[in-house]
Amino acid sequence: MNDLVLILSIPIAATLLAIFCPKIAVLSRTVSLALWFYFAILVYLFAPLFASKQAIYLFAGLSADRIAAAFILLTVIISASAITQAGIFFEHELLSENPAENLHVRQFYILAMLFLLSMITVFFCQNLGFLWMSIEATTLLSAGLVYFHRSQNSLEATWKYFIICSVGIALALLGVVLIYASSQYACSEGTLAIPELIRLAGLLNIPLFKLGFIFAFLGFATKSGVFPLHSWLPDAYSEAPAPASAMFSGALLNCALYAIMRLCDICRASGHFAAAFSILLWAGSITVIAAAIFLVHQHGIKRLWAYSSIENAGLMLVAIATGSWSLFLLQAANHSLAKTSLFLLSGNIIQATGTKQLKDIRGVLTFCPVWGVLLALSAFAVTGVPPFGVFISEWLILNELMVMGQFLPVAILLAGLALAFIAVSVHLGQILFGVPKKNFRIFRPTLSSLVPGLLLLGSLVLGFTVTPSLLAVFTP
Amino acid sequence: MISIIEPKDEMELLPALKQWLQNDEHRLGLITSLDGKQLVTLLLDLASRQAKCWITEFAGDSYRSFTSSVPQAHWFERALFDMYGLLPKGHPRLKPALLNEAYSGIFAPLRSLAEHDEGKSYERDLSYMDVGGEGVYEVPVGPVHAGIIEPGHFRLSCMGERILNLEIRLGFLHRGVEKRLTEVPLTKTRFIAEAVASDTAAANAIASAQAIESLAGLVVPEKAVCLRALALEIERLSMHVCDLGGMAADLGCGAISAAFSRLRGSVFRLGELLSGSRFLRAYILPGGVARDADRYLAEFARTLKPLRKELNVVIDSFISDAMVLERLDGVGVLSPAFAKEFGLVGVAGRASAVSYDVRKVFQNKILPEPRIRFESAGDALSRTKIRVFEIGTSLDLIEQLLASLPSGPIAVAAPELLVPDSIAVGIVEAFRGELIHMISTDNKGRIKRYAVKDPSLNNWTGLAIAVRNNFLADFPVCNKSFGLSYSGHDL
Amino acid sequence: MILTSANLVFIVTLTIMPFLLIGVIKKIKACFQNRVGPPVFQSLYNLVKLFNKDEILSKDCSWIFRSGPLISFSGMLLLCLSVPWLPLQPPVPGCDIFLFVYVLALIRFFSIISSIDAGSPFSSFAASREATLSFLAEPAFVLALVALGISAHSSDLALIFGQPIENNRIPLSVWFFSGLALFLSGIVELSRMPIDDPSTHLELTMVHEAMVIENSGPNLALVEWSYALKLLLFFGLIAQCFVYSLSKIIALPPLLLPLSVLVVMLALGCLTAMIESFSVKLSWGKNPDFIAYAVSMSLLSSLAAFAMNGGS
Amino acid sequence: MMNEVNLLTVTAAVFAIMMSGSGQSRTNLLLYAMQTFFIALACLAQAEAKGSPELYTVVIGIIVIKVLTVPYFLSWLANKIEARSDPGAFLPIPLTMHVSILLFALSHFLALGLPLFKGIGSVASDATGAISLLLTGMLFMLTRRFALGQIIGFLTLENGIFLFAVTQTKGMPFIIEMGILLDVLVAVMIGGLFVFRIQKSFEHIDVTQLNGLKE
Repeated sequence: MNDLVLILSIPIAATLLAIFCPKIAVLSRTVSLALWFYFAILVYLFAPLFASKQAIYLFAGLSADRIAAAFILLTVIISASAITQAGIFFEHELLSENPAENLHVRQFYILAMLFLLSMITVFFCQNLGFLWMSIEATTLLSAGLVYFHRSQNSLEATWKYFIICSVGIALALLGVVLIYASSQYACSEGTLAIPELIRLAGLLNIPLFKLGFIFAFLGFATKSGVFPLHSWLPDAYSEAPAPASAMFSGALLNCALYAIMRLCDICRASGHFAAAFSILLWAGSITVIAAAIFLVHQHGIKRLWAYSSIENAGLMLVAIATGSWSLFLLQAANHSLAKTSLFLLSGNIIQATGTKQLKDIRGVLTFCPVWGVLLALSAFAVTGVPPFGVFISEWLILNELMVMGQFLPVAILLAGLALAFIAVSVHLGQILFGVPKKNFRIFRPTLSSLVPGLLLLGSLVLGFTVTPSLLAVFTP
Repeated sequence: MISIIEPKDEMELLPALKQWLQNDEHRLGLITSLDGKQLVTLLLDLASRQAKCWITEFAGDSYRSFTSSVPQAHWFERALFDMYGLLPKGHPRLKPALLNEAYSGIFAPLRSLAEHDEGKSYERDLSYMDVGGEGVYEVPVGPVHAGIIEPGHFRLSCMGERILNLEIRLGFLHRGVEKRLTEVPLTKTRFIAEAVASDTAAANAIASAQAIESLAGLVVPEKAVCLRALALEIERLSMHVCDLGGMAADLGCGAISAAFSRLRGSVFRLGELLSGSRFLRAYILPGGVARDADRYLAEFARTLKPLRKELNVVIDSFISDAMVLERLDGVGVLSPAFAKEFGLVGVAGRASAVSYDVRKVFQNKILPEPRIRFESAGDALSRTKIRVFEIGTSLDLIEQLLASLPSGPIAVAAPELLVPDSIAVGIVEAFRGELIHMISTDNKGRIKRYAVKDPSLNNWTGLAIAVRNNFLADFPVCNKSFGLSYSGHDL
Repeated sequence: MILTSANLVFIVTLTIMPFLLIGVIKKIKACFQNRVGPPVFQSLYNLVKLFNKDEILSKDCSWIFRSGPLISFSGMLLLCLSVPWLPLQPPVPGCDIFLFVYVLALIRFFSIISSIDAGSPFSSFAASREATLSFLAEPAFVLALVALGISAHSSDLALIFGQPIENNRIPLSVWFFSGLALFLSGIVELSRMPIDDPSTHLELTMVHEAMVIENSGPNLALVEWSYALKLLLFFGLIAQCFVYSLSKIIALPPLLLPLSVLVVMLALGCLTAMIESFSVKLSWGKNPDFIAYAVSMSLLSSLAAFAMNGGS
Repeated sequence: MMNEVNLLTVTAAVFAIMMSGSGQSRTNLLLYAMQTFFIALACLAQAEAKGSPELYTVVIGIIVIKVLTVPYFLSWLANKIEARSDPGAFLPIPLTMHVSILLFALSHFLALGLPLFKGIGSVASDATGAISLLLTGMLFMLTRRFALGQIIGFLTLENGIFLFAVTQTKGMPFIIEMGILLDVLVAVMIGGLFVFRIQKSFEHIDVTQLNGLKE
């Protein structure tokens, strides 16, 4: 119970602060400090987990094992980084030509904190029903974040995000219901608790369970932007303010995929992983190649990274398909760190240039070398260039697939990754070089590069330190 | 009010009129003639609250038509041709407006007898517009209709169920009212005037009284002004309720229609309490009103309260019915541009973004100001909405008037002599819109010419345009939503 | 034809019920309008009055105009005698669904051409409207009957409706949806609100009333009478559908059946009156939307018929 | 008992079909409320059959939230933004109704053909009703022009899933049923808010015209 209070404390305190504190400067500093403090608390909370204990029990149906704890820490790091950067972002936003309203910024903080809380809840859920509800809650709470700019475009993006994800999540509910129905063959009352389902996996009604899995997968895949259910994602990522995009890409994506992973847990226990394996593998591979193809023709800088996120979602699906949760975690962590850095830097650049259009952003390297270098490094990190972490995880995934003898998906993935690398490099070249427009308004170049730089450093560290033995910690 | 008289040369009349109408604060009141030898153009200046008459003398029986440049003049020119045999040269479609086939070509009611003796004849073109094309057929409706309504002939050219063109022919109720008004003694004028259109009795009587009072230099006591306004609002209320009921009947909501009919009876009761006549007849006279209603005011207020409540219930159930809304939405659209061009007035005007309301401009300053609302969709729904809104306004005004009824005499002695050689106008916002009575006196102070412009005169054209491209079966709904008068038009 | 007690009931209801139905509808509508309304059998008195009146004929019309009402009356009478609109075996046996539909079509054809023959512009465009509406509504009507036929494995109306109540094998859903479809298409066929307002006086919006605008005297009486019979026929069929679907839930004694059909017919009259008091006549362009509901109901009915047939 | 549930679910599905045949926002909402009311009745019948006291609470929740609050809120919204009748997007609206009948037939075969529920004892036609609601809801979302219509379609779809959960399982855990209800309520409120914003910002709620972000 104490743990529950600890976990709830900081986000709720920050929400209350955002409700009652009209001063944005005070608010942003306090909230970002609080989040880093929150991170420290969580590390303290989860430390015993990695040392010995099996799971942290929170409340009925809410508990965290090691992998969940790792995801929670990752989510909090990403959110803390995004919120820290948001302080600078809004400072600039409030000084710009058509400044955001004070109230809207506070609403942003309120929603972001509740959104963070709902994402953390996702990882704690040990019950499919709760899992579904918290994923739905992430949609409902984050819709307001996309609408931050109050423009027609942001409204359109919000509406698409809201309606498509709601329908997707509704399908996931159908899946949950079907799984529940299948569990009634195993025990008379039926159950939605994941550990129970794993325990009874052998007794489930398999056709029903498979159907349920497919629907749940479809629902959560919509939420994670898997091709062809991705249409909302580039719009929402592109229209949301940069810190929110970073949270979407760095944290929310993981939530939905984590839910799929949870389903696979049950699947594996039931001994029918093969079907799920091929679904995930092919969905993932096709998503990777499709996203890579979309990457070639992009006009908006944030849409570019959005499609890159879709590509990485595909990779993570493949990672789940390999059955190695630690691989999934690794890929997720690497992607989140590098992508968050990218989105935050892009936010800086968009604020400085006043445009999201790739064709209008030129010569970043000239007018702000720090941003330019970091942007280039982050982009390379995301596309999997050594020595960054993504390279290691992608390599491990491909290696695993090769071991399994899945050569065609490997070929598709390789093609997709290569194409994505080329596309991103070409776009990157155009962003970095060339003659910048006159009216750039650079804003605190060093301070605004701090968080992305640190994230990038994290990615680099992951790239150097990950060893199979370290990964083994997460293998249940 | 006495209008300013300005002579205008025939050549400069049209440009001057065009320029006058360019200002949004200016309106064309009416165009007529005194004895067939001149044109009288009555103009209203809403900003300075003045009326102005341009008198254009011309020789012979014809003048240059304005219709092509000032479309709202076309009905006046047709009426002039009917009444005086004055030929507008270059009028695009000169058809009879006030007379029908029954009148022979040599008859022009307002011409003096001497001229008729000369044997002049005025060829009237009685043909209907021929709409060509394969599959186009004509549906003649009226003048005798299946229900108990006034006579009017509608020639609908249709393509399938769509109306391509509507030609309206009126004049079946021509009674020679204007002529008669110049013949009766002054004390009897008011009875004829309020019979111009009996559903607008109070408004007509007030307009007539206003014109006569201006010519006699009478100042009406404040109490009489308020009582008149009360009568006017009661009339508006009763007719709007009646029109809504008619609309409900046309849509097929029998129950709602019956409820409106019943409530209209209660409104009549208000009229009876005020004036002694359910139809507000013989109540308003030059100099004041005929009866002091002080004794009945308590009961008046008692009747009003439940009436308002019941009206709200019935109106709500009518206007918030999704099927009613759907049925009226987009039917009979009259665009604001057309409404402005044809000088629409009243409910139909306000539904098409013409915000003109006589009460805002010309009414006595001691009266409470009405709330005015206008819509810009111009369809049957917005006309109905305006009507509903005006019911609320009328009820408010009635309450305000009752609360602040001044004391004092209700009338001053009726006039016997009028100012010679002048023109006076009475302008009233009747329930259909701007109603004008214009009286011109001769050199002995007798009424020489009494012209009435009913609001329907402006609005009939609006109906003809609004029904285009609508379903044939929607015509009654369009017609009802305009709610125009036949007898007010056929003077 | 032997005068059995069943036939006696049949004949009595045939002569009284149509006027009663019309009277009840008018009475209830009047009630909603706070009026007393005409006497219940006013339409019967009107008929007598009309038969005693002279007939006025347009000089342009031919024998077709005169014969139209006659044909529709005799056709309607024939149908009433051969279709089991009370669940009693009709005096004239062997009425097939398709015969029924064709006789109705024949009647409609003659009433349309006779109204065109009158030469009045109103009756002509009303005829065109009538043709359009029945063209749209007929599929629903036929499909609903066919669905019943499929379930009953027979196209004989006497067999469909006249089956003994205990072992009636048409399922509830088919009865119910067919009943709804028949009711909705009946509203169209009988020119009632919200398709056509029978109490309107507006020439331009009328359908049925405008079609017969030129008829007068005995000619009009025949039209009115055949309309009354048509009302009886449709309400009879619809009422049976609902009674049979009710009988699937509550066990009805077979003897009560004719009585309950009559009661349901009157209830349908009340329903019609209520619809007519409170609904709004649809815009001409919205009529297909309304008829689509009738078609949907008949589709559902035939769907149910197929599904249940496959099951049994 | 089961037979009653069957009748109720099919009635709910028929209401959904009728709903898809109307372009009137108010009629849609009324029919949605009717449809949900019948789902609540089906739920009640299940509660009696299963003797589960928790289901009774769920029934009350459905009636309060989905039969009363949500349609009332949405019709208030429709009134406020004057979104009266939807012209329909890809199919004429009457045709939508006919397509949804075909979907009803399809769901009948799906319900028969799927490897479902043989062991539990519920009737397959309950699944027909539920699947039909789901498909009709989707069709509704696809064929409506108004953002409001999309919300109504989504609600119908959700009704289908809910009905499925109630009839094809032995009752979902109580807390989850209530959580779903609450989620729906919040989703409708947020959706309504955005519809209102769309109306204010674009001066229409035609979602087929929301294509500013297409590249």
